[in-house]
Amino acid sequence: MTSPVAARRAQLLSLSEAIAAHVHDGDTVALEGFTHLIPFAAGHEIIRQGRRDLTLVRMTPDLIYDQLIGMGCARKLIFSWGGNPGVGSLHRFRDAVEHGWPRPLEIEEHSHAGMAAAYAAGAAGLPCAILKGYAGTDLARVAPHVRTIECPFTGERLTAIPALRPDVTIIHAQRADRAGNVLLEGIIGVQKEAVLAARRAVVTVEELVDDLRPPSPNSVVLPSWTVDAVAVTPGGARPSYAHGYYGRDNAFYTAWDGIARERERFLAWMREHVGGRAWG
Amino acid sequence: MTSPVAARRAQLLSLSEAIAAHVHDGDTVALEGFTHLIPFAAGHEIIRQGRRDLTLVRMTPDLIYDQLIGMGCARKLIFSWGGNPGVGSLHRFRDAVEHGWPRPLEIEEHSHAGMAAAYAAGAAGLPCAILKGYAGTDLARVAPHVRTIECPFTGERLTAIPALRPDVTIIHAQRADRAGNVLLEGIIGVQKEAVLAARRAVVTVEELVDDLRPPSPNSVVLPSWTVDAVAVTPGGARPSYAHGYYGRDNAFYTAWDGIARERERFLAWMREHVGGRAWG
Amino acid sequence: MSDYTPAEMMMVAAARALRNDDVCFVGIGAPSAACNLARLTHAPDIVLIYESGTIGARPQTLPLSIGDPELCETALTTVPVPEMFAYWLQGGRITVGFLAAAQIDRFANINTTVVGPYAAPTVRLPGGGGAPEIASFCQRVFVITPHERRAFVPRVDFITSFGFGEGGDHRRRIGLETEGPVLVVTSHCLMRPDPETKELTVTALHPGVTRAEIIARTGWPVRFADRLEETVPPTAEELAVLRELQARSASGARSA
Amino acid sequence: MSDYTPAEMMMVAAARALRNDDVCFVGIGAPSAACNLARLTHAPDIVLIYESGTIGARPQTLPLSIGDPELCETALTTVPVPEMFAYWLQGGRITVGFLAAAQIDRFANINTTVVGPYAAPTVRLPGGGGAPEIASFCQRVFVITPHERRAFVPRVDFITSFGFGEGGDHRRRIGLETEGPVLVVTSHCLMRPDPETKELTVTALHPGVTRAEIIARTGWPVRFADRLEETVPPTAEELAVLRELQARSASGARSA
Repeated sequence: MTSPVAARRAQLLSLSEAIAAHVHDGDTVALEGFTHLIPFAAGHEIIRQGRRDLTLVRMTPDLIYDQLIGMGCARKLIFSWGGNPGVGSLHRFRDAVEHGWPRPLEIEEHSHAGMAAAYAAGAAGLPCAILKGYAGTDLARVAPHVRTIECPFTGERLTAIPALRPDVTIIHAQRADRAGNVLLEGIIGVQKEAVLAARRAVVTVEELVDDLRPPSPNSVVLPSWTVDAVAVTPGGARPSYAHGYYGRDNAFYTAWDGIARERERFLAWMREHVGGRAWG
Repeated sequence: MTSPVAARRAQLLSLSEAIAAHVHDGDTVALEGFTHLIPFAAGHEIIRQGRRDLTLVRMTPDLIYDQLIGMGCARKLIFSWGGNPGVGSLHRFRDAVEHGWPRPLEIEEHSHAGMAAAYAAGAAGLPCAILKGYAGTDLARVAPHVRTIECPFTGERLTAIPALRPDVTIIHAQRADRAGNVLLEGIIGVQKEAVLAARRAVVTVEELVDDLRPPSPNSVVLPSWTVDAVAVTPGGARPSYAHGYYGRDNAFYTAWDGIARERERFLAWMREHVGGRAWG
Repeated sequence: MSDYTPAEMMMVAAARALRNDDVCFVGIGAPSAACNLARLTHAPDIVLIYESGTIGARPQTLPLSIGDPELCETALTTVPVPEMFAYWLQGGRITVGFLAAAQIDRFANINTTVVGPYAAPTVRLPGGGGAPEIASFCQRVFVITPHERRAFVPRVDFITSFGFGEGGDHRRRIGLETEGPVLVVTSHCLMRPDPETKELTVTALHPGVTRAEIIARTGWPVRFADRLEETVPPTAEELAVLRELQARSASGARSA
Repeated sequence: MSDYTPAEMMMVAAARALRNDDVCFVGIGAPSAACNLARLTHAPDIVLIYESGTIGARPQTLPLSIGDPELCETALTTVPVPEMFAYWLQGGRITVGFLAAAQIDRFANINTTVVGPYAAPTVRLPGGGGAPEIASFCQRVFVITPHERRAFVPRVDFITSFGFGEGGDHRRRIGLETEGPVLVVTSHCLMRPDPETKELTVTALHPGVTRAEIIARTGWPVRFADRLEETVPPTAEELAVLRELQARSASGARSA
């Protein structure tokens, strides 16, 4: 009589075991982390395991989705801002949208406000989110997933967005305890919502500890029973960063513009760095 | 050209100055704090200043609203659970609803889920909140403020509640810095939402400090420009508690049942303790 | 085997219904006692959630309020109240919710709002609080309440928390996917809904309790299961742990 | 007075438009440079908010991303991203929002989504991110962008962020209560919307810039204010602080 919710407890797995167990071809997969704690190592493992036809979900695709898209893992992208922060374009994302290379990429585009609200609605078990956004924009005109709804009290017209419910959400966190409880701190972005909105959740962590030592009663902790797998993956967010562990590799983000601009150089770089380890 | 928002910065006032400046007869007033950090001292100052015709808003009216109602300050109560936690009835609240003493009390009743969502909608500048709650309840039948709305994607019928927008919200916090930034920690309840939903905000604090020393980047901090007045009021939450400063006076909560049961004893107690200081 | 009160039998029986892998939304009073008794006996890993936002609380004393300091100090984490109701309760993460009742009817609908008409009540009760959504969104609901005739009524004056409505598939018809009140633990017996009609049926009598007593204490012609069981009396360990817990709590309540 | 580039003039002019009591929603690049320049010169109390959730950040270097570690380390507080957009931006707490533009038209509508048709773009740009709601919910919007003819177009290919739409009271008609893009700071001039038509009008030329240059760099028959002002050139202090800030940031960007 016990529900699946109760039986659920995080398993301690290797990264490759965790990806093999929880990410399948055709899945809707969210790798979240708002500039901070981006789960690069997990994304590379997805590439190494050759997953295909994924619907990739991320507010800011960032370099990790440029890599997944360029390696042909994705059939669709759900996103709200697709650039290299402070540098410029994501060339592999552009090549897929502009020229269908290596394969056509369907897109479902949001604003940050809309996409954050859609994750929150998913976490709350609601079918949609309401907000006041998208006023006067062409996105509201071209996007079938942006609709209007009327406030039953004021008659005000509001925007409705369907809730996001990924098959699996993957995040990187600072640490987990041996029971599988996870702690993140610093810029916490939309990770809690993305994990709670998903059917399955995988968390890579910098280290496994006996005591999470939450710095306050209100730091972001995800209980073991909201997570399916924890994989210890030191440096798993590089070239993004892990607050309190290592800094953001801004130089690499800048260098990526040159690496990703041409298909051949991109493929060579991926072969060399993701076939093996990506960053020393 | 600067908006009122920008000009706003918390003023350091005495408690009596803060209440005199920001709480007026007929106002809709929320004193929040979910069992923790209940702003008793501020409530007593409202009683001492003889405010009338208030619409009182609080998820759990608790002893402080039992006192305000019993002293005739309120014409209406917006709430979601009106008991003495772990003890029983709020006798002054019951007397007002059952017998109109000392004056009739209009009520607008919610569930916790609905009222918390209504505060969050107010903080987000939305006219209403949507949730899946109130299914099959008679509250949905008798309450005009509980309506249904249809998801434009799934057709699912959802519950809509109007946003709460108090004229003034009053909370008690652990500390403020000299710029008027406020920090609370422990059980944080609905205070952030209640403050951000209100037109004006008053915060009583245990102490004024040079550095808030937030225990983590993610503790609840209300910037000075979201608050109108800060009043240093040590012990301002007693007989509720202030995490890290003093404990909950459970014995007083238990004793209140006897104090408040009869009108005369209640009035005598209030004269003696709130005319002067309430708790030593 | 030591002597015990009907209230103790009730809390022990409720505690036994909890499993080590349950995630419980806990109310104050008997529910909190039952959940912490379970945690301190057969269910050490049970997750206790209080609506004040504390997740994984492990109090050593029974809190008087759902927001006592010890809950936050011993919790794995504490979240804001709007998040608790949106992400955790409505989000469907809770396996068992406990409810107490001022009135409960034959279809396990619960009233904690008013006795008499809503607009002019003879008794104004505290109201719903977290209960209406606990009844909707927890996978299963356990009701725990003393067995008195004024509480077990044919029809509640006000449906604060929806049980099985008018019975049968009423929950499904209004879109509820959870199981609802699958167990009612009273001071005198255990009741479970009939699989078809959903009418509450006595499935076990506590030791020494007669059918006649249950009939006398129940405001509708109460039905009994064909295979009526007798509740196993509290063990010495269960009583010792429960009494210790309550003794610690009482002294806590006396101190400022 | 020392020599300076058009980009430096642009950032200095934007910084000057900020007030000490402003609460700014800051984008990366020129907006971040302008806001931090203001903070380090005439507006020490200005509140800088980055969409990553950092409120009251006081970085010593210019962040490359809106989520660089220094933003969180120096912030008064950091909130979750959904809260940032719901409670802080949509909640109407921001006085000034900065936007950059790939394309901007005569009514200050901004395109950062596509060049060409949306379904088959010739150039796919990053998209909206926070911009659509910054344009709707900040009290005022400042646009900061180099003055090039390919950017200043008669009509944008795609309205990512709504300015004044088709002009006049279009904002009010679609329910927007904020002022919208009240200032466009370019490398060559300042533009402000006409009080009636809301068409962008040149109100000040940067030192040494001619009307002919502006006309040549603007894709529509641009109008000039009757009382056309000349921007005060950057002071030695403004340039020193700006260059120091950028030097620190460049070295930061090189290091891992």
